[in-house]
Amino acid sequence: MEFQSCVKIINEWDIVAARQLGRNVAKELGFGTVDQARITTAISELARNIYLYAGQGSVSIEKLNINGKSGLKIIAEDQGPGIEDIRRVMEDGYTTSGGLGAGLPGAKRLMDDFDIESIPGEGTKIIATKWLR
Amino acid sequence: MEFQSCVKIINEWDIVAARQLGRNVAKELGFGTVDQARITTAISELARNIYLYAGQGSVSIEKLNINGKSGLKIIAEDQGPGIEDIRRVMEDGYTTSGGLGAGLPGAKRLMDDFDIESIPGEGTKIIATKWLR
Amino acid sequence: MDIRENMEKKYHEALSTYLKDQNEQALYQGQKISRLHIKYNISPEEIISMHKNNLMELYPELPGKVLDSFDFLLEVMMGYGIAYREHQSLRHQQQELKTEIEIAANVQHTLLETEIPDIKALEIGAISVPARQMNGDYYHFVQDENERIGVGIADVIGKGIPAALCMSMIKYAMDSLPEHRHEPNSVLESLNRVVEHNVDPSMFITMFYGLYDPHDRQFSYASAGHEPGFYYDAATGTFSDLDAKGLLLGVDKKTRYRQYEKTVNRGDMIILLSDGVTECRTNDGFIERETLIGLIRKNMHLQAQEMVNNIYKQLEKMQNFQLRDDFTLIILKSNV
Amino acid sequence: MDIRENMEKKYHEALSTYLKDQNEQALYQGQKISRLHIKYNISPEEIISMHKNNLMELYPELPGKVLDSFDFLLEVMMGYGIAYREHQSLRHQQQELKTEIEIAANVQHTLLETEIPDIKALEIGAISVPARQMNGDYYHFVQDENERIGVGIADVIGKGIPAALCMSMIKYAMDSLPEHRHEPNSVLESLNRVVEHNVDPSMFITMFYGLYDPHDRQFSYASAGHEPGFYYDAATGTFSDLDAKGLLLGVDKKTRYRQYEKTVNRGDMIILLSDGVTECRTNDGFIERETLIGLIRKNMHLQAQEMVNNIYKQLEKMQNFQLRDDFTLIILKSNV
Ligand SMILES: [Mn+2]
Ligand SMILES: [Mn+2]
Ligand SMILES: [Mn+2]
Ligand SMILES: [Mn+2]
Repeated sequence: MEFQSCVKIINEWDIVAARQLGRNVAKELGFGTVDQARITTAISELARNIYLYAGQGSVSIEKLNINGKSGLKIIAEDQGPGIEDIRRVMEDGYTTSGGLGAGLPGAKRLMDDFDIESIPGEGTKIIATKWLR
Repeated sequence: MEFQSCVKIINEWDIVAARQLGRNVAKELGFGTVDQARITTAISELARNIYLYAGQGSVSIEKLNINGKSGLKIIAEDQGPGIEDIRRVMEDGYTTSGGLGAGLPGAKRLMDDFDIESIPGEGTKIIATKWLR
Repeated sequence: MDIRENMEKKYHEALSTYLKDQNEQALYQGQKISRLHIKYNISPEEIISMHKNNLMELYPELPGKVLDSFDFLLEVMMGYGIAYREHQSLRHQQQELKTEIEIAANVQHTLLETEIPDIKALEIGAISVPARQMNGDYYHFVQDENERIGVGIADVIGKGIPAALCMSMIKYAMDSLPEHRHEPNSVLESLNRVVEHNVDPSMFITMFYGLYDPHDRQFSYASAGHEPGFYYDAATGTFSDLDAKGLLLGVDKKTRYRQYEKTVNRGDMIILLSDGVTECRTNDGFIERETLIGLIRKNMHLQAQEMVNNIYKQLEKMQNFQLRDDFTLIILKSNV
Repeated sequence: MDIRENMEKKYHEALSTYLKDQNEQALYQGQKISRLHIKYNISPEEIISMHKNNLMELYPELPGKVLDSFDFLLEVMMGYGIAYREHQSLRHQQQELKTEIEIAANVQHTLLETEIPDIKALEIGAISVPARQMNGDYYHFVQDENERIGVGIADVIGKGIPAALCMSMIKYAMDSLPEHRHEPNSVLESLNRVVEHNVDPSMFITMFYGLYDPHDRQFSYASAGHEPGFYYDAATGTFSDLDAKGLLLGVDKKTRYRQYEKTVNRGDMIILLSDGVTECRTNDGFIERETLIGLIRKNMHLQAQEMVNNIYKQLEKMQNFQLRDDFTLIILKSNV
């Protein structure tokens, strides 16, 4: 790990700070503008998910360099209520429903890898990665 | 009926002529640019459908004025092979499939009314209308 | 050159052509580009980015703010980009589900198959068409050792997969009726117990069961709340309702059914149907039972199977090829 | 002000703010606008049009060609607009289908319900979980007048709705077996005839049937190509496969099944399962039957029902909560 940076998500403006952090790192790593926007949107959705459903948590951004491949990793963590039925939350049709946030499936679609771990009552940890092509 | 104008569809460039005709009439009737583009796209799909599947046919454009409501009617006719299973052709999922043309369901979505009559072996007639709001 | 670069090049060419001469031809190229980009999964936010790059190249002296405005547009387009990606995957899922239901419909078709008895005394026609892919109507013929012919027609309240699942039960229940007990009232009574025992209390089934005995030309029948059929009396040339009273299957396990009798004369017809036939909705509203009688009369000169086929086709057309309910029609025509 | 005007106004405000000061805060507003526009069904081609109108207003001296370029962009966006509209309607359809399948799964649940017999000699635990919503596995208990307990477990080759439909047949066929004919080989032989007769030749069913007689503690069993269960011998503390040979149901209507016998001693266990239990795929590949035996041992101190529940939970977790096949596990534990 070369670099990790973290934003606490407590109020809505922290979402903007997390976006800014992600966009800066993406730019530094050499991602193009479209990919910058995708990464930023994914961060935004994850941070918003924390803000709306967990109350508070954190978003960390990590630069990756594995076997010569560069990438950006987002880690979104909270100690909120957790997700009872992960399969259901990740289902299609939730993404753009009700306008209440493209949410997790949307973020997943914008990134290359997406892992979610959640224990009801204990919290949720999401790790999403995008590789530089 | 105030006005009717017709383009024969024999080769691909006739599709362009049908589009042009439709766009002009739409403009005259006072449709905004977005609706002009929608009407033109619908005409394009219908004309293309004739060109690809029936070989030849015609697209007519009619100005409507019913109870003070203005509108534009597209009539696409051919004596081609006709459609065996209309229900299936109009199903979702056909629209953007294979890139082989947004086709009929796409055209339907862009217009207000859409009627299709087809007799296998005899031909197809499609009437689509858009009302000025 | 990879696909994306190729798409960028095509976009550039078509846009340049359009800017040279803003004609319809060039816009038609735009539509073709759109189709091509979708085919290669280029998402809408990429289109915005391509557009911006092209403008920068074509008009180097463009105000910086105009270029900035594209960054905002791209941000707004991201939501549409997500919806677009979801659309691709939904389409795939939908296709899979459809295939699964199609297979299930085939399985159902094999499961529910019934052979139409071939006897001289009676000409029989039967058709059953589901409104969606799976059928919640069912008909069944059986011939016993005394040449008596049993005919059952049933309709689950509801359509689609749940109804089809229920109906498979009726089929097995009928299959396992003892051979010697085909009296209509006792058939309905035993099926009623099966339904009451196995099916969710919110599911009901209507059913009509009739038994024709070629030796004395008696038709005995009973109904569990099923849509009444018609009886055609050849001697007078008139149609009447084939009324029969009885509670739906599955309401009360102790229900008893009354049995009715009719002597069938040469040329008489027994017409059995599900409510999908009478509740056929045309542009002028639901058809009347009179309309149906008219249709039957018009086709009476045909063979029983041709009759039901023709009547179905005519009713299908009258409702613009959109069945609102499963459709089942059976005609028994006496030759003796 | 109608929704569209309201959306235009919001777009205008957010874009103007962004152009004043290109910061992340303003782009975040862009994302919110995106969500809002999608909520109100504004299609992507309208966004392009709004953007153009805004630029015209903000920069009246913009080169005409730049404005023209938006007409081209709008044309390209039309294809995405159609896909977007299709997406809205697909989502709706998908929701309806899901609801229908959910109802069907409930109907199936009621249809297939079986009561676990309560006798002193035997402690019984059973669990059956479908991989998708509908179950293509089935188990069935029956107790005859001599207190003998019949247990059947079956698996249709295949999953989902078609499998579920097939399975409903087995259930009725079992229900209508004559009370006095629960010998495992004759049960399989008569079910085999039902399957052969009613089911499409491409559909097969594997099944295991066992009969336990508490009076002589004999367990007799037969198998139609079903995944072998386990037998736990309490005296030696060892597990062995409950092997039995036999052809799948539905292959040949004349198939005969061989019947096997075992004397069940105190503390012995009979473990029956479907291949969904053994074909559980973890990150390290399929589990071994050894792993399963390990799990059973670990839970052996529990009540039979708790055992099967726990084993299911542990296997579910091992395969990341993604069942690849329907899962059915039954444990019979002798108390005498
Ligand atoms: Mn029904
Ligand atoms: Mn009905
Ligand atoms: Mn199976
Ligand atoms: Mn299996």
